[in-house]
Amino acid sequence: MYELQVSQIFIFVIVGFALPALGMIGLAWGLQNVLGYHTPNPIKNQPYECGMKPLQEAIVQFDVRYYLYALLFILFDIEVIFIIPWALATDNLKNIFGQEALLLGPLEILVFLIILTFGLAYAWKKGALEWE
Amino acid sequence: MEFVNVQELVSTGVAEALAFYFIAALAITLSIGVISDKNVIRAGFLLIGVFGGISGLFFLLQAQFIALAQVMIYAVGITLVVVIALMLTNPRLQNEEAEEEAIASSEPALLKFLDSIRNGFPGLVAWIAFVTVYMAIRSEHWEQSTQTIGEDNIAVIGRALTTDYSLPFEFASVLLLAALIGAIMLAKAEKVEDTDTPREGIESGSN
Amino acid sequence: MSTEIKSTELKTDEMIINMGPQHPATHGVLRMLLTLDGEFVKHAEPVIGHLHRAQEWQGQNRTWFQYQALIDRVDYLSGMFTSWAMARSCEVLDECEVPERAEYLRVMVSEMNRISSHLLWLGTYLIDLGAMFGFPFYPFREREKLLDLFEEIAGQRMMFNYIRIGGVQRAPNDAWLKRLKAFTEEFEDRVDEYEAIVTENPIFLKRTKEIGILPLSLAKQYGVTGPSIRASGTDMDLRKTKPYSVYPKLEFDVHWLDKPEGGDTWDRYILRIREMRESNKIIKQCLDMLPTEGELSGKKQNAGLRVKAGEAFSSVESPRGILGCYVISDGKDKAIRFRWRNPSFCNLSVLSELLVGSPIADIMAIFGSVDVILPDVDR
Amino acid sequence: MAEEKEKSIEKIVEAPPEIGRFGQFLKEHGIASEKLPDAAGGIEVISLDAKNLQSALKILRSSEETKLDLLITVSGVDSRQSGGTFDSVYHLWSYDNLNELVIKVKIKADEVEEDSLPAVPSITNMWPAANWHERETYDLVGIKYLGHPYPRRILNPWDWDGHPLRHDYVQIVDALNDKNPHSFR
Amino acid sequence: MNAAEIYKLSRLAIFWLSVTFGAVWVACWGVGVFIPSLITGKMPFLLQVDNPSTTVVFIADLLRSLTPILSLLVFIPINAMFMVLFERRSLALFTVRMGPNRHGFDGLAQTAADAVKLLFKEDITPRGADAFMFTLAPIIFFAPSIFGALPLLAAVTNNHDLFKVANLPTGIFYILAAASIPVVALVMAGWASNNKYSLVGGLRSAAQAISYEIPLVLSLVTMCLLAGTLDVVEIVEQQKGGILNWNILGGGALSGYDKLAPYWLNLVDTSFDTSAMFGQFYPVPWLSSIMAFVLVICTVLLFGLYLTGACAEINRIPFDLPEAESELVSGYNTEYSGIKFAIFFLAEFTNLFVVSSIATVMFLGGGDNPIPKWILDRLPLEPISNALGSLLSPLIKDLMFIDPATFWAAFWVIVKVYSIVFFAILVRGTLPRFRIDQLMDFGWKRLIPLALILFVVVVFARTWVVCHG
Repeated sequence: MYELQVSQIFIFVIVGFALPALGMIGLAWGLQNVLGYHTPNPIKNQPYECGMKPLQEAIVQFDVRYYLYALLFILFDIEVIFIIPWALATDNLKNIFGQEALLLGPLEILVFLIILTFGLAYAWKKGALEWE
Repeated sequence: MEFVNVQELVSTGVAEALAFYFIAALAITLSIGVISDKNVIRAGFLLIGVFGGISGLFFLLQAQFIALAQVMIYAVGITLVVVIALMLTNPRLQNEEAEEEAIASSEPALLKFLDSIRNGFPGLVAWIAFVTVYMAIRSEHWEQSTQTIGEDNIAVIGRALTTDYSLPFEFASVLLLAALIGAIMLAKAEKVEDTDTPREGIESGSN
Repeated sequence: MSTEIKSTELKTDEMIINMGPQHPATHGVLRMLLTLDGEFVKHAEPVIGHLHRAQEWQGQNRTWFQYQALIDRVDYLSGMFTSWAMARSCEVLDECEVPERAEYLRVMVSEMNRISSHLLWLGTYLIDLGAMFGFPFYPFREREKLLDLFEEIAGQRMMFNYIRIGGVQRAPNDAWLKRLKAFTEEFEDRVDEYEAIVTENPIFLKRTKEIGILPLSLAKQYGVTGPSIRASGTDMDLRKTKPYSVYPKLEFDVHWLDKPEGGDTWDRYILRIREMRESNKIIKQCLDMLPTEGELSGKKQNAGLRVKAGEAFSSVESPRGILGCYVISDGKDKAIRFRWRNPSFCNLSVLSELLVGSPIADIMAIFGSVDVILPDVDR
Repeated sequence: MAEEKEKSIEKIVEAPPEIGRFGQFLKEHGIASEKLPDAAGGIEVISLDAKNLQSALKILRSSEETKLDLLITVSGVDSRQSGGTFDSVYHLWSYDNLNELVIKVKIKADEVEEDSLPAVPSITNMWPAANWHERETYDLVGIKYLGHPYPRRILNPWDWDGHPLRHDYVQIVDALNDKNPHSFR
Repeated sequence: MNAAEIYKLSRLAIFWLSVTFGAVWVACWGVGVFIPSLITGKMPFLLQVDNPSTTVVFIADLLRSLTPILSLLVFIPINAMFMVLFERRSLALFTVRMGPNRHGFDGLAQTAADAVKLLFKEDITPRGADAFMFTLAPIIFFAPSIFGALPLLAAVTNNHDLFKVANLPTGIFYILAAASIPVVALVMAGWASNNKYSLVGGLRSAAQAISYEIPLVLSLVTMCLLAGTLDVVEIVEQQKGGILNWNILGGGALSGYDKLAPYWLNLVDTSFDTSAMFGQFYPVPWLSSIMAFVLVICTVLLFGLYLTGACAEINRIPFDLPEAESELVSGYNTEYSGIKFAIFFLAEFTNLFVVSSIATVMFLGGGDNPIPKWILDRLPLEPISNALGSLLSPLIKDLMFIDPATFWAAFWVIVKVYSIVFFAILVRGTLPRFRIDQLMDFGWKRLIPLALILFVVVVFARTWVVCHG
């Protein structure tokens, strides 16, 4: 059953990508070429800039701000991914009376999060979260 | 309503093998695309395919957790960081490089040879690294595990994290903290004030 | 690789971008040339003229009677005021008496027009802020009622041609007055409604507070008038400072904010809201004081309309500021020169100063808050 | 009707001899001005030499007495038919008091050389508001403002021929149906 | 409110919902049940085959296993058409306008006409655009909405046999991973268009989506912590039995009260000793009760957090900055036209549906009816259902026409999902748009700390309460 699901998902992923691709090829190229809808010309193909000729190429050396957010995102994403297996080990969370472990699991994740919260606080203080 | 035949087909491993070769071919093609594409940003975007393929391989190995983490962190996060970082590069530099190449091709033979050595050096290092890793993998005798994988293997990881590996788990957070501080230090480096040249007037009727 | 990274290495290119003329949010056809550093404006330059209809040229080439039907189109949202400015110029020049009843009617319809103009501004301003489908149509609901009233009294919903040289075009009937009265009675509640949705909305506050600050000195240099400058710390309103028509007989307040360091976009918003309430008050008073009998026009309305020779400049307080009309006549059937002083034209020129340093997202918030009508700019 | 017209034309010709309030003020500060007939409503109109414009405006604007700090418009008038001049007209108001003044700078049309435009000093350095007004006057009436930071057309396309508000303007090209032969568009 | 307009809106909703789900049902039943049964001879009165050949059985199985993806393929376009029309008419209702009311009967076919128009529009690739990436971007944007939502299918159809196969043990994690992919496509679209507005829009969307993904994921992980599993079918299973068991109310923290309520209300045998049972759920009575209510507050907040994050993730107002038309014209899809634009459009509305379904499954009990079981038991429903059952039995038994369990589950899911969709439209009809820096501030300085705090509180509160997991 388990193997079946995985291979099924695999098929779904392929279908998911193939379908819009095929649809686009079929409709955008096939249909439009057959019906003669595809009549590009220089003015039509000009990138849209509110009706004026673009003054400059669009691809320029761009902003540094997004970069920092992306870095922070990866770090927090890794953190979340560490949390997930921990959260699923429900033994961690049995009430204290049924277990000898005495809140060990919660305390562990608390320490983990506190250390990372320092990171967030540092970023906050350093102005890394400001959109200057 | 049992799925007799489809399941049989899958469990024979034929489909699995086919899927493996398909994904592996995809990942390798795309990674070659990544290193050979002239346009760095497009090369960055191709990374999503490479990481996606690797994630597919993990899926086939039934390591769903790692496969999905691969998608979330690498295929999305790392790709975005790489692409955004590449947008910080100057697109005009590529054209300049092409010009430099054109100049280089008119140089004397000896210089050209030295240049080719210089340019080939990173490739050489990569090859050496690849061969080393390959040899290491081949020299190890890998046993085939007969253990079946439980459906709650993520919970198993979680349990391990709280019992046997709780210290590494905490260290992971310290590592993340260090990485975070490092990232902020790098990106928020002291800014030197621009000495801006006065703006040239834009012709209002220029087109 | 540490703190020694020079920002020159990671410097971003300037991006020069056209915003408009065909942009969904530029209220018509304004073109702005923006030089961006990342998402922030380094330099902004409004480029106008896309909507130029040669209104001044037409003034020189049309008879007085023809031209007075055209000028509502200068500022199509407040046509009463353009008509009134021209009528006043010509009347001053002509030394022509305007009957009292006509004056009351003029004040009444103009204030109605001020309300309808501000209502439209309110709706579109919220669209500028991204409340694309929600609130904008509530002001339009009230505006619709006003336009119905205009349609009945002037025969037109926007290009009224109601205020004529010497008086007004026609008198309202009792049913009309009754409807207007009903409108004024419920309008106060409607404004409360808008305020309940908008004024204290946290996102609205975030988007409008502390942006687009227009210091008083800068505003004076650029000749900014109307609610935009009253938000920055002067009480200049022609209805009070240089009273005309029957305004001296009416009781109303001119709202302004004592903020020499500059009013932000929210201040400009709140002033317009308050102005609508004041206009409503004025209409109520006019309804009470309007003479039931009397002349409507001090001048005959026909194709032979002439204005005495000489020159005159008269202005009215339009919803956007001082709307002036400079007219030179030689007594013949056409004017020598018509020159319009449009509030939008002057208010728009300050935009290049206001926008510098603000992010792209604020461009429309600031631009919308100075309330510019492009036909009024380009004529 | 005809009598009336006669009378009103006379009104323009007959300049009242005495000097006005602002004329007196300028005279005290050593700037000569000429009193023109009042505009309707009794607003004082004075005429200045082009060379005196900047200094006069500076005084009128900064002095506590006049404080004419609101530049309403700068307009150009082609009055070659009536007076043989191009007028650059400045309407000045005050934000704080009720002062009003109209200043005219008259450039004699016959002193302007062929193929060149009448020139008046720009006041953009004093009032940024004048920037667009002067550009518009240049565009439509064809008066050049010396020292203007950006002396381009503003309302008409940049390659437009002629100045439409001059009384002798003839549109060379049908703008809707024909293309301007000089256009680079 | 205008009664006639509300009537028109509900008529529209009922019409399109029946079209949408009717089509899906016909496709699923036809391919998953009818044809396989027909060719393998399981249709009792149509065709009798004693021993179907292996090929025939294989084909039948293949058809059945393709049912989930087929249902999505049928569902996505029709649903998008419905949602666009629904949104337009609802907004018209909120803003005292008419809305589309021409095409078809009173505007019912408006979006169908739009769709046809879009498919036949010319496909333009702007000059200087990277044609390959320009074409790839909509594909990458759209694909996750097809394969990403699959595990939900099993959950919302009450684990129907045909959809069982779509379920995964890592269900919600899989959905989240798939849902994070489209961001890359937006940046790709923005970059490949060679248009400044697109570029800024694409990068903005990246910054926004990655900032709001963390609180979004954290809120769902917290719910998984309460449930003890990532499997969406299991999560729905846990929540069965009425509103008190739903995850939005403490993730099962109230299930003790739910169980004991009939005893306290003297609906059943009063001699039952409730305190012992209470102790099972709430080990330290007073502390556990407090903690149960702390959990309730936390989960309600988490629900809000999820909705906020989801709104930002799928670029809905007030977080629709990547395509803020008053700034960026249309953001990343400015240059797109024809079929490529249609694919972007389709995926956006599908994403709205998917995030609403996730909210339904994770917080609102999936296909569970809101009435607590102990009330439902006391209602005289049995005779009615028996009568209906005997009436419909030929359909159910022989043709396998309707499966009552699936039908009611799907019904409640539809009600809940479209309520959330309606709420999203209402928000769109009311709020202005944030500015990008305010948006990032809100994400990083408010939502992420809030999510972390809620997580820790839930972790500790849960140790005193017996929850589902």
